[in-house]
Amino acid sequence: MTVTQSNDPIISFDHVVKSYPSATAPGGTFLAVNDVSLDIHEGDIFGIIGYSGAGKSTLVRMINALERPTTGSVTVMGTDLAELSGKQLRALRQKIGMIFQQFNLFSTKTVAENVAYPLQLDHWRKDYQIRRVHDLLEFVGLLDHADKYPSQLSGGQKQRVGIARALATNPKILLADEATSALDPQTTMEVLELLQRVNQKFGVTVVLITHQMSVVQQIANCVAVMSSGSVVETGDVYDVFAAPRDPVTKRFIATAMNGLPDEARVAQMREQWPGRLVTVVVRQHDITDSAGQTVISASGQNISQLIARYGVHSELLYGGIDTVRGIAIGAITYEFTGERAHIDEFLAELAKNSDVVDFGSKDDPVEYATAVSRARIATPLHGRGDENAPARDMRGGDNVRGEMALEQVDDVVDMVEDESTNGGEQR
Amino acid sequence: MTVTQSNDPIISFDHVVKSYPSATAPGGTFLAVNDVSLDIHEGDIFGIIGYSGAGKSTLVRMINALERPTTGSVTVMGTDLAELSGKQLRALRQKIGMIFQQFNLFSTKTVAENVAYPLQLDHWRKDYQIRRVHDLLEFVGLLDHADKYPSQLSGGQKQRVGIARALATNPKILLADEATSALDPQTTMEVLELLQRVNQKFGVTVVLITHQMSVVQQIANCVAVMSSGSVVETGDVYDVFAAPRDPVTKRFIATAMNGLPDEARVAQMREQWPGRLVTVVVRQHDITDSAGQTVISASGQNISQLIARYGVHSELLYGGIDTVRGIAIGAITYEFTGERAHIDEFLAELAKNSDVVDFGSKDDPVEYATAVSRARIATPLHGRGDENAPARDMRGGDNVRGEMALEQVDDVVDMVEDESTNGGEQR
Amino acid sequence: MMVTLASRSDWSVLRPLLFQSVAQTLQMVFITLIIGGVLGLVLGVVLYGTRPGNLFENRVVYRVLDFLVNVIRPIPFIIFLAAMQPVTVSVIGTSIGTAAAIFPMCVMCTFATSRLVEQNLVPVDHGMIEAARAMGASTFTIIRTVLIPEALAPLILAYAFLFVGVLDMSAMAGYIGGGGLGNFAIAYGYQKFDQAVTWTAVVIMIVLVQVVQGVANAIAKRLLRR
Amino acid sequence: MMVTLASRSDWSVLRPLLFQSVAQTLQMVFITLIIGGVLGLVLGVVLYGTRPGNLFENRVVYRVLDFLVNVIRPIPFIIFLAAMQPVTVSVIGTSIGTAAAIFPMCVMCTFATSRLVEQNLVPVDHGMIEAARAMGASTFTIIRTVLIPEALAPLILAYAFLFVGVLDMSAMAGYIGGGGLGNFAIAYGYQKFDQAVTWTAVVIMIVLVQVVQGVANAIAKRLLRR
Amino acid sequence: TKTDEAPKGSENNPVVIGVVGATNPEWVEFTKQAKAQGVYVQIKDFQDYTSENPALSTGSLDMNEFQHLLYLANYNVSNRDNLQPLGGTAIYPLGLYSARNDQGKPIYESLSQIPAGSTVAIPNDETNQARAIGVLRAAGLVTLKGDWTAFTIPQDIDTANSKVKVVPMKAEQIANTLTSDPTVAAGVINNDYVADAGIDPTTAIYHDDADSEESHPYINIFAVRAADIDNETYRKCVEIFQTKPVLDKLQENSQGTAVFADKFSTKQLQQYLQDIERQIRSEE
Ligand SMILES: Nc1ncnc2c1ncn2[C@@H]1O[C@H](COP(=O)(O)OP(=O)(O)OP(=O)(O)O)[C@@H](O)[C@H]1O
Ligand SMILES: Nc1ncnc2c1ncn2[C@@H]1O[C@H](COP(=O)(O)OP(=O)(O)OP(=O)(O)O)[C@@H](O)[C@H]1O
Ligand code: MET
Ligand SMILES: [Mg+2]
Ligand SMILES: [Mg+2]
Repeated sequence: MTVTQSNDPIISFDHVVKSYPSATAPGGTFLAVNDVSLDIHEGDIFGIIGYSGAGKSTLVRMINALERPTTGSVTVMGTDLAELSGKQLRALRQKIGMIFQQFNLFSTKTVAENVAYPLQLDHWRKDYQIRRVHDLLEFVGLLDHADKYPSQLSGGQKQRVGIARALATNPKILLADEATSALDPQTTMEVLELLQRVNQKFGVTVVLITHQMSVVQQIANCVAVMSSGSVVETGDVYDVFAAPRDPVTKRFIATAMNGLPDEARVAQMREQWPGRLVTVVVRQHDITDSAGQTVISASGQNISQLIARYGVHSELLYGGIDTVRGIAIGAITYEFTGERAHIDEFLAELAKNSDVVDFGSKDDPVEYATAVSRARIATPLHGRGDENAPARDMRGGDNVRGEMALEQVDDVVDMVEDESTNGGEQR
Repeated sequence: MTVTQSNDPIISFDHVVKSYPSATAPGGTFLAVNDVSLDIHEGDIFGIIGYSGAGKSTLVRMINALERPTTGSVTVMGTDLAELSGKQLRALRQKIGMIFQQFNLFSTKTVAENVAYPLQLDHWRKDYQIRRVHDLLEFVGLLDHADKYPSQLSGGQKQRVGIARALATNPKILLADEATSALDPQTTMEVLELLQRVNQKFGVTVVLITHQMSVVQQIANCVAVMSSGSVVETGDVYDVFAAPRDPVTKRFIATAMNGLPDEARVAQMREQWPGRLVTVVVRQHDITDSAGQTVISASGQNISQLIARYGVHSELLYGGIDTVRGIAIGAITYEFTGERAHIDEFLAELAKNSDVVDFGSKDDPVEYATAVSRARIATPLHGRGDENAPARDMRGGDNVRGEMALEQVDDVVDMVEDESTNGGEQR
Repeated sequence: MMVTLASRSDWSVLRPLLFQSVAQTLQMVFITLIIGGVLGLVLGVVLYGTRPGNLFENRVVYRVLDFLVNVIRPIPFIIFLAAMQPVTVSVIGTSIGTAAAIFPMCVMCTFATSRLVEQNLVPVDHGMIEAARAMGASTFTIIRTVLIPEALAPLILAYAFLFVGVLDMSAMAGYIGGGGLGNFAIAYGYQKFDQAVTWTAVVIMIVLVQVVQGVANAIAKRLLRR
Repeated sequence: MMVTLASRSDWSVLRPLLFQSVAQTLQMVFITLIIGGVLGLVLGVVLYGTRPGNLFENRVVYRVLDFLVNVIRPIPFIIFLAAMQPVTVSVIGTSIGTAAAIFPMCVMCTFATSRLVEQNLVPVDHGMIEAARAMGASTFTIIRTVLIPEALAPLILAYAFLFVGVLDMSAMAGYIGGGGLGNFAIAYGYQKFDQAVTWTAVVIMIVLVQVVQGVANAIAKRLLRR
Repeated sequence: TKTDEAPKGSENNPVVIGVVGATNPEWVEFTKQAKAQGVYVQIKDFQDYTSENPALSTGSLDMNEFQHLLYLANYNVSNRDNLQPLGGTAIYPLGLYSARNDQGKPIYESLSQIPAGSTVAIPNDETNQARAIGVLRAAGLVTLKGDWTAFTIPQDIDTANSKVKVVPMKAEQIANTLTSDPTVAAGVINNDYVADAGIDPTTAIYHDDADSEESHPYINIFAVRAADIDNETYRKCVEIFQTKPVLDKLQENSQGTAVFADKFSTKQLQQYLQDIERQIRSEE
């Protein structure tokens, strides 16, 4: 699947800022979206990822003017949203479908009525409405629930109603804010297939917020990574996944790849497999930039030949190879046993055409941070040693703090375990 | 991590049925939960997976009697819930924390007040409340948002408030209904770590509904798979993941494993790699049942030696090895090139100690369904050829229908593209 | 109180009057509820919509309407009845009789309704309104297809509440020769100390209210299935 | 209407009476709103809670209370005032005067309030109630800490609405010698055709209502920040 | 009950009198005069006629003064009560007044000018309503199906043979209606409201006679509980009311139309009351 991109972006953010009154500093402001400039082209499936609270929903809600930028401008289908009259804006909105993070179903309308609502707004003929609703509900597997009210549905069923409703009028742009978060993997897969299908068949541009890296991998062609209101990295999905530059991106991608074992895992493996632990990065192709220059070369493609050639004994322990837009990338961890010098020789040969992370053996271990820093691979989640990680400033200091706070929580737990009886007595 | 299990289950479902009036057949009933018997032991992290609408939330909501079974009984901490007085039930509920799928935050209370609420119910001393709320909010990264109202939070932030609130009073049982669905991978990871920590340190029993297989893999020790209101498979996570028996389980696990390529992927690979395509299942250990009998043996552990020994030429194309409770399982797909007879011989040897899926070569392909049916591995998502898949009955006919309906949707899309102008005219 | 049910009044005279009173009351109450109810719905929606932060936020319009409603509502109805007389004459042609009572009742009902409507729209979840906006619905469409349906159950209960209020107002119609059940109870029962007459009329009013509230409850319950 | 502001009445007699009337009205309205408001809140919560499907669902209790409220509310207040007289005497010691007016006002206010409270609790999201239940909160605690706070903004507006209703009721206190602003407007203004007197009293009532509604709006707005 | 110890009429235990229109000059004057004579009274103002008698009966009032004998008789019979008249105050004639034009001038100057088929407004309280119908009958504007009684109602009118239609309404509303409503030709206005409405009582097209035998049922009286018929303090109150300064104020307020009723003794009034009550009972 290659997407033909016209030159003019269908959605364009130009130095967009959205501020709210600060919750902590009275009179101050909090920048939910901070100076974002971004182009989304017609026919894109554009993924947006980032920490919770990074500003993804706020950004996307500006595309259909549910939220207005504090400064900067948003241009959709060639027109600056700020310049549209009420009527023009409504006409534009009818061409934009939206799946809400919180579903926002009409609680007093049945499932069928919810899905029919945008069709009514679009003045469809009644019989077409009925047929369309039927087909959409059949697709999302809710035909039997057509006459239920939202309160009678499970979480995933609600989300599917939201999906059907957003797709009902064949929008030109589809905004999907965590559209599959409440769905099981199979249903997710099928919804993603549908999105891909409408994208390919009708050229619908899809803007996709998601926390599931696999979703981006599977269907997006472009991706933007947000952190603390800013877009810290954006580009072709393959480029970004294969060679993430920003620490935030690296962290995210690490969770998706599962290729590189984390520190704890390496330590654990060393106990069980005392030989030389080596992770080999797998990249099926060279990665080229837009100018056709090779940025990062293929890796790990000749490993089995080399194993065979050198006759080293190997055990497959851990790893993952996954496809990003149809090209396999990943990493595999082996234990090699045999004569030290022979293995060194083998590894040197392997490293010529591959990225290799050498963790050493149980007797002669290489420190995790050192080993990893040598390789061009996304830093895994647990690699907190990463000095490049930006200090989380107050504004974006919004993610789980991990170990330190955890210990404190435990302390409080302990404390409270002792005290709660007292607390109970003093009622 | 090994969990010591007492003999008496802490939660026990005994032939539990929950019915609702049917939405389709007037007067009929719909079984949201259908004759479930299930034991959850103290200290378990018990994962529940299943299609959207399978009855997971309904089942879990019976543990704290938010929902009452239509028939059957639920026993928690040794007492039948049906026999508790109002006061006793309230006392029991204070020992059960719950993270709701829809968060259910108090909209007129600030973040801090939401988290403090269960502490107030538990009559904590004011200064302990403040400290506890502070630490919990620090842990979930919302200290800066303490004075905001839920409507001012992002989706993930809301979910984190729900998590903090559920953990506040150190419950003995924690019910987590898709507790990480709105969270980014890193935050998810950190929340899961916390759950694991409270489980290990304080023996908190965690019941975890999730659609993210990786969540189950990472922290659960037991898992139950629900389909159409019934529990179709349950047991130790490793057993179930390594050797799923029910077709539903197989489908789910396939999505988590990414080990076996789907039919489209195999076809695509065949184009690029004309040699012998073979998927080797990797299992680090034998799988034993509770009696210590080997149910399924290890697999794929000697592949590199064999490759070396036979000197076949191999390319690593696709695959995934992942750890389920610390033991690697997965599958890797190779292209082997060389003399046909030599490769056959090599594969025969490999198959002695490993599960092998032989897709044949481009010139002599093996049909996908045939190839897969020979191996003991979870059927991947796209393997719809699976005849064992149960006909989805009306009651559970609730999942996305896939191809057929999709085509119909497209038809409607086409139809409507033509007709919508007419529709517009006839206003 | 002790109710002496033996009536000293001549029922052969009172009976037709009672029937007439029932008819008058029904006429007054239903016409008022329909006209005042609809106008009050409109005014209430405007009050709600112009509230700061809402659909068509407009501080000036809100302030003015809010003030106006607060000017009209506290006027004791009997004084309002008198004050409206010139207007009533120019609109209805007369200031006495049932029809003349209906006009000021409608005006008062409009203002009272508007407050209740405003109040009941306030809790409607903004997410749904946002969903409709995102689909390109106009403000009017949103009001018609989302806002009002979502608040319908409490609105129905509010109208049932108003029914009693309007019935109460209609009791004052007697002041300007409008008749009605309330007047019947007061003029032929209460003022003549004839308990049987008083309570006959009151019981009919109670039955009316029970029926209306019963219907409202049933509708609200259906709507609350969500 | 043409307001002739030149008053023919003797203001030296009226002025102290006006001050007294303001005091009487404030006394009647606030005592009624406090007592009737609280009792009505309780009754309204019980009505809401016993509704089918709610917190302490009880079909029988609901039916009985619903019926009772519907029996009391339609009784024209002047008739209710008379009917309550024996009870008023046994509770208050007298059946005339301001204190005697407050008692039946409280009773009527309780019933009216209960309906408005019920109506405003109906839209509260069940999810939050469920969350509190799951945490082991007792029904009373849920009412106090979740149900009422969640409905507080519309409840405050409902009480502002009731303020006018009670003010209206207080105008009838004059029937039993209770005085008050409404009586002042009617007896010394309206019944004596003295516009200046009428509207002086009415304007004071309007100002009272503007203040109360203004405060209610401000509180509701704060609460609606959510 | 806390003031029970203090003697009736002292500052701490004033005589409580229920009236309609406490600001009327006669009540202001009466209070002043009584105080001068060492009797403390508290005037309780009521908005209409219905609560004063029950309040007197239950002891919430000591006396009331607002009603005529007919009204009291009707009350006693209806409620099996036994309130008694202590002394008379005045009799007010009931008059028929023409509608007014924009300048406030009467449109009709005489009975004959009132067009056939037009509407006449009358008070809607029972006794005044009956009395007003009596006035209209005497004026020849309506014909009754039977005899007039003190309780005749509009339904007793033979509409086919009457010159005008009647519309009963709140007594105080009638004067308003005469100036603002084009559909009303004339109205019977209780004298209490005539002066207040700025109407000259002498412009009445027709009125009944306040100085005849037939007007005895309409004697306004001070009423007390039967047990208090000999109470000295209450008698003193009546006497004070019947002095010139107070009666002058009363006459001033009625613009000379009232006929004083201070000449009737308590016994006489009680006798009249008894007669009327008997008549009412016999009618049932
Ligand atoms: N009040 C109700 N009336 C009728 N059916 C209901 C009601 N509540 C739930 N159901 C049905 O019961 C089934 C099980 O719902 P449940 O919420 O337990 O699903 P779930 O497994 O949690 O799904 P999800 O993963 O989508 O949250 C669904 O098909 C749902 O439609
Ligand atoms: N009305 C508001 N007032 C104040 N702050 C707000 C408001 N709405 C959103 N925010 C803040 O803006 C930031 C961005 O919110 P947004 O919903 O865009 O995050 P998100 O990236 O979608 O997160 P998630 O993945 O959790 O949904 C958050 O920190 C949030 O708390
Ligand atoms: N003052 C009035 C009259 O004589 C008394 C009416 S009877 C309550 O006209
Ligand atoms: Mg979001
Ligand atoms: Mg669920």
